[in-house]
Amino acid sequence: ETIPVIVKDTTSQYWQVVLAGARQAGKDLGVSVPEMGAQSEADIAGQITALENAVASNPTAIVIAPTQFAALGAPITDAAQSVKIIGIDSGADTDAFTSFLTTDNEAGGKAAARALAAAVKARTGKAEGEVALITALPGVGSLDQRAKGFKEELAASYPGLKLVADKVADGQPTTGLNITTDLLTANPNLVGIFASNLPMAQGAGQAVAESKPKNLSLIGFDSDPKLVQFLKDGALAALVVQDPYRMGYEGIRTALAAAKGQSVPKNVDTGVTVITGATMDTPRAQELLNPKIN
Amino acid sequence: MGVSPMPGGPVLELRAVDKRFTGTYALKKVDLAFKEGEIHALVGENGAGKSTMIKILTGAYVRSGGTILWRGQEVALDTPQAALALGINAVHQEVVLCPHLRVAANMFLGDESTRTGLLRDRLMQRRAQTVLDELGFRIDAGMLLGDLTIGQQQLVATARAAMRGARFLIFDEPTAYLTREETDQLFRLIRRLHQDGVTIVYISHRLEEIFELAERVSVLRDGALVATRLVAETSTAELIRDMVARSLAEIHYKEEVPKRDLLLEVEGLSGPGFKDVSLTVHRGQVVGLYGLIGAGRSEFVQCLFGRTRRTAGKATLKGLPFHARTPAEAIALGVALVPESRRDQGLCLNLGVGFNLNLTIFHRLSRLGIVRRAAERAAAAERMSDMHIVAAGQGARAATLSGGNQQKIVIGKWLSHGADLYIFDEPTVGVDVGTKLEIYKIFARLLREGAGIILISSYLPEVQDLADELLVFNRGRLKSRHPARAVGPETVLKEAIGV
Amino acid sequence: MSESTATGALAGRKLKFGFLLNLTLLGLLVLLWVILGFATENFATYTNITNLLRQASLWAIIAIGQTFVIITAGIDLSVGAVVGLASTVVALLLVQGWPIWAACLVTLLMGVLIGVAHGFAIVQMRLPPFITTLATLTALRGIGLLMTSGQTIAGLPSSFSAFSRESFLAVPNLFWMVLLVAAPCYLLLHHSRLGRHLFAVGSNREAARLSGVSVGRTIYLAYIVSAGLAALAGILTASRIGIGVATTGEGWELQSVASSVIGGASLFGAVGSVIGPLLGAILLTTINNGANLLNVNPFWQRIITGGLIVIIVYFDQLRRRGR
Amino acid sequence: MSESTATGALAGRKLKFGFLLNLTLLGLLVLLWVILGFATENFATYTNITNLLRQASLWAIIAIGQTFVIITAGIDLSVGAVVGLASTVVALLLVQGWPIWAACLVTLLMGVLIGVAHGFAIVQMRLPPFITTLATLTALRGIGLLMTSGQTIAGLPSSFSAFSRESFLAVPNLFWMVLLVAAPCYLLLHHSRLGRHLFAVGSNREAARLSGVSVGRTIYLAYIVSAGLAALAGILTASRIGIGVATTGEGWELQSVASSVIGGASLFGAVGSVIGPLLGAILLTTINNGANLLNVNPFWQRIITGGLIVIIVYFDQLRRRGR
Ligand SMILES: Nc1ncnc2c1ncn2[C@@H]1O[C@H](COP(=O)(O)OP(=O)(O)OP(=O)(O)O)[C@@H](O)[C@H]1O
Ligand SMILES: Nc1ncnc2c1ncn2[C@@H]1O[C@H](COP(=O)(O)OP(=O)(O)OP(=O)(O)O)[C@@H](O)[C@H]1O
Ligand SMILES: [Mg+2]
Ligand SMILES: [Mg+2]
Repeated sequence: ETIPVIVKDTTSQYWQVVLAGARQAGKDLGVSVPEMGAQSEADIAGQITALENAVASNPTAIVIAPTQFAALGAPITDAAQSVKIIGIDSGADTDAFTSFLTTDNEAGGKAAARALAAAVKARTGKAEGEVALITALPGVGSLDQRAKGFKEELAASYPGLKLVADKVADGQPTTGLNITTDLLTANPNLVGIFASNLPMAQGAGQAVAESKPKNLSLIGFDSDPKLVQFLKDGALAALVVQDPYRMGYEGIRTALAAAKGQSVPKNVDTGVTVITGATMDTPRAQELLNPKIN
Repeated sequence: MGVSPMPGGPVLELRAVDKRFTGTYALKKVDLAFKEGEIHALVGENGAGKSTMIKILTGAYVRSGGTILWRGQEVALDTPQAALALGINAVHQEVVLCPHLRVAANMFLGDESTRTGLLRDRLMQRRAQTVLDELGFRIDAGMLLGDLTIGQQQLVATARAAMRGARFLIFDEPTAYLTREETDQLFRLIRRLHQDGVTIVYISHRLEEIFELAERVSVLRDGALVATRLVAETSTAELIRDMVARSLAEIHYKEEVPKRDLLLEVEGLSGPGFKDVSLTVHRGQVVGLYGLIGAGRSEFVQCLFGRTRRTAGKATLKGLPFHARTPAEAIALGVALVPESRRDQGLCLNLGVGFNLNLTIFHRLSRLGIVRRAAERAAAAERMSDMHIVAAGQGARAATLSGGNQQKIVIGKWLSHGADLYIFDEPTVGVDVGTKLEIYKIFARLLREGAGIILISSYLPEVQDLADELLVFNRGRLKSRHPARAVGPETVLKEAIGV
Repeated sequence: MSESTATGALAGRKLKFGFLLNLTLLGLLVLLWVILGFATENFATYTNITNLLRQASLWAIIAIGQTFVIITAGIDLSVGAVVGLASTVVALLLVQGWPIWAACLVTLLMGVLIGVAHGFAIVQMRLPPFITTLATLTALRGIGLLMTSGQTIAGLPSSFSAFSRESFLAVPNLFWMVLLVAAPCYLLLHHSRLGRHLFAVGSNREAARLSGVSVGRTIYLAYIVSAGLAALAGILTASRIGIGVATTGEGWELQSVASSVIGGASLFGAVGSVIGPLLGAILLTTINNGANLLNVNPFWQRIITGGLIVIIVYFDQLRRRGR
Repeated sequence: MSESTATGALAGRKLKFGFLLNLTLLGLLVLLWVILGFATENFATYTNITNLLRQASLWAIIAIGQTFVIITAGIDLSVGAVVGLASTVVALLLVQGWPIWAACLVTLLMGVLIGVAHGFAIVQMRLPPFITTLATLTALRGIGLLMTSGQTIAGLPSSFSAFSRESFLAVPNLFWMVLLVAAPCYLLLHHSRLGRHLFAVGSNREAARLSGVSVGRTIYLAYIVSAGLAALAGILTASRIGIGVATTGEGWELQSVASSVIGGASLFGAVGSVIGPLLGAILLTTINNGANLLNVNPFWQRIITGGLIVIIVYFDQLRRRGR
């Protein structure tokens, strides 16, 4: 039995954790799990290609994390006519998913805004001042949703926090680093930055660790050992983390169950968790921060 | 054959040397011995294999078969380094130097002088300048090679070969772009090297030069060695017979065509490199331009042809004002230019012979923008046989042709196109005697058909023979004009050099 | 252009390599297909082959345009950005209710204008093609992102998206588009006067100019074809992914140059064909497709792709050199 | 090739443009700095200038290496991938407890070996540089990802990361590295035999060969310098971001070529310098830095970058043509 898992970008840490979960599920359940995906989250056509290739190989079921909501809709609907499709991580414009396990990225952005406000308040006494947002790449669905959630929550609940810079980089941690140093130079009064994915948090964290601005709180999204270190050192105020490992694992398990005709839940929210320096030593936080990868 | 060289014994010996290119033999079982210290001339028609032999001797090509002996020892001679190590140097037919480097850097290329690993540029420049000055070549060693005219580049190549202290020096048509003055300087150089005991191989299509310089002469035909003769015991006629296996009545050929109505009138034209030039060309007339290297002849005709901007003066062609801003305009008005540098300005080297020949007439060969293959082939085939262009076929890349055959293509494409005024800038450079005759006949044909010709040549006998009127250029200005055959070479030379 | 094969002399060598040397790129491609057909269950199925053709189509179209530019000894790094911009423009127009034909026409026209701008910078301002098109690559992406505020444009008419999913006579529409493009391009490049001039300009600009070729116009033509075809590829991309995204087509510039060079074009100009980039694009797609079907680890997939490119181009060069 | 200056005739024109034409790239850069100094509060601060230099350093180092290759009429598309691979390799070694000097040495050696591999493919196998380095670009990324399973490598010794943060004599260490690289590269390129041969090979390969220049060795040298410097940039990147990431340096290949060409190098070979790419890299960085300080919308930023590149190269070309 074969259940391919198609992720958005095989080269990023986050998706490697998803794949690790899927791999473990494959081992536990005795199915083969080919790992596929595009080479950048912006490569929509590449993911459609991967999906078509997966369908062509006559699999038992397919697990996919759609790169883009509208674009993957029709291809998934098409594919679902011949094989059961399980969606993970992000949505697509289709009702053909047999089951759907996601992080709500908009909710993630909102959680980040709340975490930022709390951190700013803890540091300066009030949730007020200038804040900035750094997005890794333009045109990536999940990042756009995080940005949207973040801005909405700021506007709705924290009128004192003013978004003064909304930057879009090129996906490179070095660019995240450069943008952050420039932001700190241009806006000495900055109290908060939200770096909305892993490479941006890596770069921004490094810049903050270097210059140690007094009043700045930095919020990252997703995690790796470096960010955990930053969290420990206080360069990062908080991390918003998803549960990619579980998404991968449950994706495969659900797919197998669905293929065998068992009934599976239509929607599962795998949720986001905010982890701060204070909460990082709890067992759940440790599980999320240090997923076992093989 | 002794191990130690006898004076006058063979220094370099080819035994059954072959060179094959895809499909064709460029050299066939050539046996030839060059004696220590002699001046040995090599002659033959275009494509006979002269340059190929030189390239084998300098390690530029690897031979396909046969052996080469250097002072009796068999040598591999498979890389340029191997040849240079033996002291074999050459001035190649096509200038092979680096246009982006300075003259001095080119002269020292591969043999740079350094101290603690760093280049001694000033020293090299001084030395290079000294050599150039000693040879009487008026070239600044600090110039970029690419800024020199092709003739000057040829002089740099010559100076470089002389400077390298070679023991075996090859000149492949060194005088092709040189005027009599520079040719004399070159000959003085060659004689001096000869006295120093350097063995010299000299290739030229100008047979009188061979009689002036060489001791022995070898004739190649179709890649095979036909004969080696003592210069003192042979004649032009005999050499030509060896080369072409038929006898040519005459080398210089001029048909008297009556001068007709006025075709081109230029008044006070100035542009980059020349100033205040006035002349007239009539239909049926050849106007010859003579001058030293850098005298401004090429610059003048290129400006006329719309390649460069004119800064003053006016011209009329066929009675109408003539001011071409691009070559395309000049061509449309009935002017054709055969440029002096076939590699840089004349040929698409990595495209086919047929393509190059048809480049000017694709509009005629096409219907509704689509080129008719059959017409294309037919036109190229006709031109190739008309001009006796030797090539592996229409598809053979122009780069693979011998120098003379390349020149025929550059001329051929304009014959296909047709024009009222033809400008030939050094048209017979690197062209063998037979072909030269053909080109002269072409001139006559064009004149009879009512065209006018401007002929630039650094080969004074040629201009004097062919031109009706001879204009002498000196440092960018028109110095004098004569009825061509009414003036002595000494006068012309003096005017060309005159300060 | 073509070089004849050596005769006789190298027979010993030929025997050893003979079977490989006579393979052209097409041969290598077929070989790869046969191997994949045997190695995997699903390669040689109708679904997979149509998928493969669909995937190759977009790359093939821009690679053909790129080849026109490369033949003039230039390079067009903006094709990927033009794809992205065209996909946004056509999507924006369609969403605003323009009829499909009009939206496509306007988008193609935009492509042509971009080509004209390239021509102007290269011919009139005498900028190097590499810098010109690198600058437009950057700027056009910015324009696309600005027009959409970085958002994707969804809600295209379903008939528009359906086009790229459907087939005609069992061949995917997208591949029909390739053929529709390749045929006139073939005529233009190999059988027309303008095509001859492209080669002449690429081989020796000065000689071409002195022979009366309008060098400027020829260069304009090359960049217009390239940008126009990239715009077409952008429209088809929008149809294929059902949305307009300004960032789509990232990295396609290098892919298209690679397809073209694998297909035998030389970056020094005057060497290239229409069939070459087509085969090059199919080859690159086949490598991806095969690796997916063979379930090769995506990291290994890159290593293998790199290796295969080297090997294939090496053998193709050997053949070309005719020894 | 190069064109000599016209005298007299164009005087009128000269007067009009005179003040612009005498500006070199350096002049344009200074102009940009002055404008930014007035337009923003923070540009002309010590912190910002050191930041800017730090940011420019990595690009400058690979751009210098790229220039060596470009001078031989080649191109090295793999530099970005080498940066990524080197950052992973040095990080992996450091995490395993190797001393810093040993880890750096091994990584640099790896860079040299990559250069040798490029030389082999280009000289011995006679593959086009574009294809060769595109293939290694793909493959090296794969190798880096494979070595790390796509993970980032954290936990580098703090003294290693500190290096790129610190300054010496008020100049950031990273920029000292640039100077440390530029000085020998300058000597090598402009004052050594090998450098002379690089230009000769790029200008006329056949002429160089016939003059006894070892063309193969010269080409090896260029690619070794390029890959070696890219590996150095990779080490410095790891130090700067404090982690090893196989995908870092993506797109830097085009940035480095752009820096080099903006700095006056020609992709047709034989034209280029060491100072050129340095200025080119600083220029590109200044544009980014300035846009960030001015808080320009990131999409506009791309458009402005594209526009500025065209304008600057245009004026630089005007000056170069000397009219
Ligand atoms: N690289 C090559 N590839 C294929 N054929 C070649 C190549 N070089 C030379 N030839 C062929 O070899 C033959 C001899 O050419 P070569 O240049 O030696 O003639 P040549 O005697 O020097 O003539 P010319 O007087 O015109 O310079 C010609 O037929 C030419 O086409
Ligand atoms: N663009 C230019 N601006 C100013 N002077 C130039 C320019 N191009 C060439 N020259 C100079 O003009 C002079 C005339 O060169 P030209 O090539 O016309 O001479 P020529 O008489 O044809 O000699 P040759 O036998 O070398 O062809 C040379 O000294 C050359 O350096
Ligand atoms: Mg010859
Ligand atoms: Mg001349």
